Amino acid sequence: MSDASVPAKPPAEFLADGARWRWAEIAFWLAATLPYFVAQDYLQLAGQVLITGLFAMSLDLILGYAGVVSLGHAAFFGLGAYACGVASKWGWGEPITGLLIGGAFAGIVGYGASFIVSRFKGLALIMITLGLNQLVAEAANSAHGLTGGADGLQGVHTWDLLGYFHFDLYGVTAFWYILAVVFACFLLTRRMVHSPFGLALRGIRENSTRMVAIGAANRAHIRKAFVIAAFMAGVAGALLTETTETVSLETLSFQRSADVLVMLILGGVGQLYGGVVGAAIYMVARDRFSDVNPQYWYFWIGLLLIAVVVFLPNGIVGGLKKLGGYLGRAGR
Amino acid sequence: MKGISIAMAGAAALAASAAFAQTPVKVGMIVDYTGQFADTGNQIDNGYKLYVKQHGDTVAGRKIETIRKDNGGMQPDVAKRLSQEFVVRDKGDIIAGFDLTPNALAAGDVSAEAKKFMVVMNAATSIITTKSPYMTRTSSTTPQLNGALGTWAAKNGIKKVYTLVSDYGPGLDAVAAFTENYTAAGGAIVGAAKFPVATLDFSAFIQAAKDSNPDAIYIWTPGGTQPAAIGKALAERGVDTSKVKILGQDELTGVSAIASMGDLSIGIITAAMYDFSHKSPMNEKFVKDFQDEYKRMPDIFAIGGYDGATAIYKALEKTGGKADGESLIAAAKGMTWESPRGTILIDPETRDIVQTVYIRRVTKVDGKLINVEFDKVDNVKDPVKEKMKAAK
Amino acid sequence: MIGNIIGVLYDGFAYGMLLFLLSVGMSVTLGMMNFVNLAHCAFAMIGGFVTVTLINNFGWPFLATLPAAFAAAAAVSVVFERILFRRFYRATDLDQCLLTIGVVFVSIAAAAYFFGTTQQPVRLPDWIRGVVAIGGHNFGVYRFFLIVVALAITGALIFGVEHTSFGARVRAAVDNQRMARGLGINVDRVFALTFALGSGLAGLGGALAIEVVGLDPQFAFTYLVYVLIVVSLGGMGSVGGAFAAAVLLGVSDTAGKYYMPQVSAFLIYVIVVALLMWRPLGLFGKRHA
Amino acid sequence: MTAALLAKGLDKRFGSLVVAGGISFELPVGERCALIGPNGAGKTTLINLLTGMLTPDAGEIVLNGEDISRAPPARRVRKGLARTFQINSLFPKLNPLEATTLAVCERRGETGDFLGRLAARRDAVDEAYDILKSLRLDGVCRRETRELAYGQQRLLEIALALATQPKVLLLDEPAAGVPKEDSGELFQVIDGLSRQLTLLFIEHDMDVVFRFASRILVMVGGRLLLEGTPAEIANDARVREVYLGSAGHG
Repeated sequence: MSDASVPAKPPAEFLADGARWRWAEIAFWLAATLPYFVAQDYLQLAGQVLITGLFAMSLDLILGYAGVVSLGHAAFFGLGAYACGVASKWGWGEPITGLLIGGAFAGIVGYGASFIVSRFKGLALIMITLGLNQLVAEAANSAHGLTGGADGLQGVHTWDLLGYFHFDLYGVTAFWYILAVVFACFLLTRRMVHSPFGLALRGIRENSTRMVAIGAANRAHIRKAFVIAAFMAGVAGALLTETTETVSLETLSFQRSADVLVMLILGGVGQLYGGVVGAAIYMVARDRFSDVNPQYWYFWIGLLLIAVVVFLPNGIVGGLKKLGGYLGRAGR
Repeated sequence: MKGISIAMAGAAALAASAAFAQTPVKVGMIVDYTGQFADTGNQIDNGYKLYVKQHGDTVAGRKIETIRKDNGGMQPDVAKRLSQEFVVRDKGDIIAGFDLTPNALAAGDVSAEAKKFMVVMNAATSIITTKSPYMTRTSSTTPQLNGALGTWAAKNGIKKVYTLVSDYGPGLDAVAAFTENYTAAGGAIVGAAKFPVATLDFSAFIQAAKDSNPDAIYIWTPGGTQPAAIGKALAERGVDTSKVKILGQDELTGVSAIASMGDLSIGIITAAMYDFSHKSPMNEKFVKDFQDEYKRMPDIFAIGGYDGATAIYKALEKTGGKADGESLIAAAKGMTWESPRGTILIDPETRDIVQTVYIRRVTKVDGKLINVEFDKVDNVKDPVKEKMKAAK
Repeated sequence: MIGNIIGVLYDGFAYGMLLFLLSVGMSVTLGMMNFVNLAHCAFAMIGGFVTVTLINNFGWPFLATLPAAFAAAAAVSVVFERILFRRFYRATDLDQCLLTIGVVFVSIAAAAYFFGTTQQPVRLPDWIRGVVAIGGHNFGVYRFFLIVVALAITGALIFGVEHTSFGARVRAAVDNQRMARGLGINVDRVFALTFALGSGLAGLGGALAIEVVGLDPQFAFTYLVYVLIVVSLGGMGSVGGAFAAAVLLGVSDTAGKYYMPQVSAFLIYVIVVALLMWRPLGLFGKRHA
Repeated sequence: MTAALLAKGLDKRFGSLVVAGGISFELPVGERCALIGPNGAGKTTLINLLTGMLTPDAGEIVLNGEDISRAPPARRVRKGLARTFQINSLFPKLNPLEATTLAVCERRGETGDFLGRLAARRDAVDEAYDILKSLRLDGVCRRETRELAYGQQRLLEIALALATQPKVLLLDEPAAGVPKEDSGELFQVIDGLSRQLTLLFIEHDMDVVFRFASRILVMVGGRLLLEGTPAEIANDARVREVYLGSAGHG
């Protein structure tokens, strides 16, 4: 197709193309419901994969779209988890408002942090986010009275969803609830990626100097993205609290920050689906490997990561897209 | 939804009991096989495996099938999922393992809801067993050991103690239990410090403790790298264990801790429920078998796993192979047996172990460093639950 | 209390020296070669396990194992560099992270498989474990040994980079690869040797660390954070910066534990955040053209 | 009538190196001013000072009567001072339409909208498209920037600057790297820009400078040597000596 044959439709339509739903996307979300129909035994795993996927997606918003590398994103996941858990312990276990409590708390803290984060980049940014994360984790550890310290928060109880659906042992309610929340957050993210704001974030990632030269308020954009990402991470943390009725210091740990970064890069950065796909591949692989080999599964996961870098430099989603491109051309 | 799920669980249990003669009893071993606490998890499993090896994998006509799952660290959400999956996906019967408190607490919910027998083999916070009425514990609780140590210290001429503990739940429980019993029996605390969980170099803490001139320094640390690092700091700061006593819980002078401390560990006094040097024919056989199998010494984690397996086998024998939570916990309550650590009893009220706490001192015997038992406190119950009972 | 300042400084300085040995190689590979090697501490771990094995299974004296630890870590790292890492010098930072984290995972599993999950016990000769009392203060001999080794290496490194032809080639290769190639410098080999040197020092650090902080398969991960802190605070690629940052971290961590145990866990991270906010490129960082 | 852009006594030094020394000049509205000087004369530095990417040690910058000396770079752009880069500084993975729309939306303050669809901003997209069309980039506006021909990327540099609706546009060697035969065409496009727009452009090709500039500033060693009309500059002995002499002509 030659560029001269650009049709006479209004230019805005050109930009609408990118935002259009693809068949592969619809298939992806339909496939996300499959655990319920074909693998009921794996609902708990599927639920936690989705939660981690949401967490990774929130990281992608700042890393993949605004180019802010954070090694401290678990701080917001954990803050959301604790806020929701503490509310539940104090007698408010309603799940949907619980999510908002978790998200809002993480978002407010994220707002404060955003003033620091938006000023730095590179290794300094990575280490500052890591440092802030560790400070939050230590604070939570010190506040035994509020958080339960290393034993984890006790007394979390989630009410029935909409007053009717009990969170059952089989994870059926939890699965559908998580899927619905994650999908809603995905829609929000997708919308955002294709909004003027999303375009500005991509601009910052691509070339922040040039953004300044077209008059963009980069820091304000980054702050906003950071707050939204913190909110979504908080929602993911709250989801974990509600569906497992546990909260521990691990939700705030450096380990979790690093894991989610690994999953996101594995799935593919800045491609909308990278987070969810990366979380799914990583966690399912971990589940299978550790089932076969509980002591040495790290070995196989390590090999998987190396293989992905060697063979799929843009992560799994990037690789699939490329593959799709080849197939598409071959089919023509 | 609730009704349905309970009915389903019930139906599953019914189906299981009808066909139990043919089907194996499934035990889900959920511990940390990887990560910071991997050694603990692996030793628990070693103890468990040894018992199964010694006694065969069939009990009361039913085969024991063990499904191993890696908790991978302090991750209660994972612990909960793994135990749910074990119950739902694997149709498991007995939830076992648990080296860490948060993980055990989270799995306790599953035990309670699914009515599954659960055997905690290490996690030591008192409240764990209150999470599920189907749960027992074959290790010890932190206050049990440290409370006993506090009483013993006050009665044995130690007048001033400086306490130094890891700044998280178990450490705080330990120092609270120690301090309470110690001061109640007339001792004085001359200083107290908490060190961060991730501390790797202890020289500054030890120096501060030494500077307060106590009769003894009480130290509590979880296992891992820390005991060895503390030992090194003690030696380096010139703490003479014949003048300033070092008191602690078993982990402080664990096998690998002593090995890396060398002679520096001589004189450290610890309270423990078990040590491989315990003198009894049963323990000697246990240690020999363990060494043959794993080329290393058993430790408190291994004994927790070993006695956990014992509890499972003996309870199944009593129920004639019935593996539902109600029957097994009923069978387990009040059960008593001879363990390598001595005779122990599952308290029918708290489902925790009632046992002897040994007071040991690291001594060189035939060129080897051993925790030599020189005193003991018999029939120790978990003090926290005693208090809870008294409060009612 | 005042008297102990000397002791705290001494201990902190020694701890800092350990951190320096572990970190300096990563600072060089990151700053000069632009390669994010998160597997750096895995190479340090190799050094540790070599020392443990040689002492416990072959009865080598401790001192003799140190060159072996250096050599083993350097050799293994150079194999990785030639086969794997070299191909990713131009990849994105994120891909480099994923690749080297993969190597860390593999190394943790391999260490657990071959050596078990237990803390590795090592008995050092008594002369090095002792304490010398000078003016009422106790000074650990081992720490003195650490300080001497680290200072000697720092001196050699600075001299090597500034005053030898190899150092000149490294600087040239790093400043401008294309021009260096034009001058007939074998850039590949220079990079490989630099990489091996950095990893070898980490291996030496790993061997020396056992006595202070122990060794188990998690080492590759546990120390990564400390190493990253030293590298970022010092400024990427700066040997002197890494030295200063390691001393700062070692002393402040030790002093924090001694004087303010209640807040010491916060202290180093407060320092990290505050220092980097003040100097984002680190104490001795230079802006890369 | 106030000047479109006024600089007064701009100073900047890095250590002992003076990169800008007491630079003062004034650009009337609609002026097409060329900034010339040998390599290292400090021309790009001057642009960086004017746009705020470097902070001057002393001096004042006034844009349409408003002192912008303290304003951060992005605010200067929003007040109407835009620039292009000597070495392409674009958004490699955005297409020209996206990139230009982004600049338009930034100017209109629409980029804060994170829930609306970009495609719904018809006015902004149309405006961006028109700019691209005027620069003959409409045909490639859906290709990723990194795939464009070099000359097209140079034009996109200008398009992005235009999208900010500048009153003063600073062009840093717009034809850098473009073959000589094409650079005339590029300057034709530049020359066709609105007469309300004030231009300051750095250029080495004296043919181009004398053809398109209405005024010329000559910089040497961080200082303004002289300014004047093309005719005055061409006949100045000093210029011949320091600039034309050293840089050669053609």
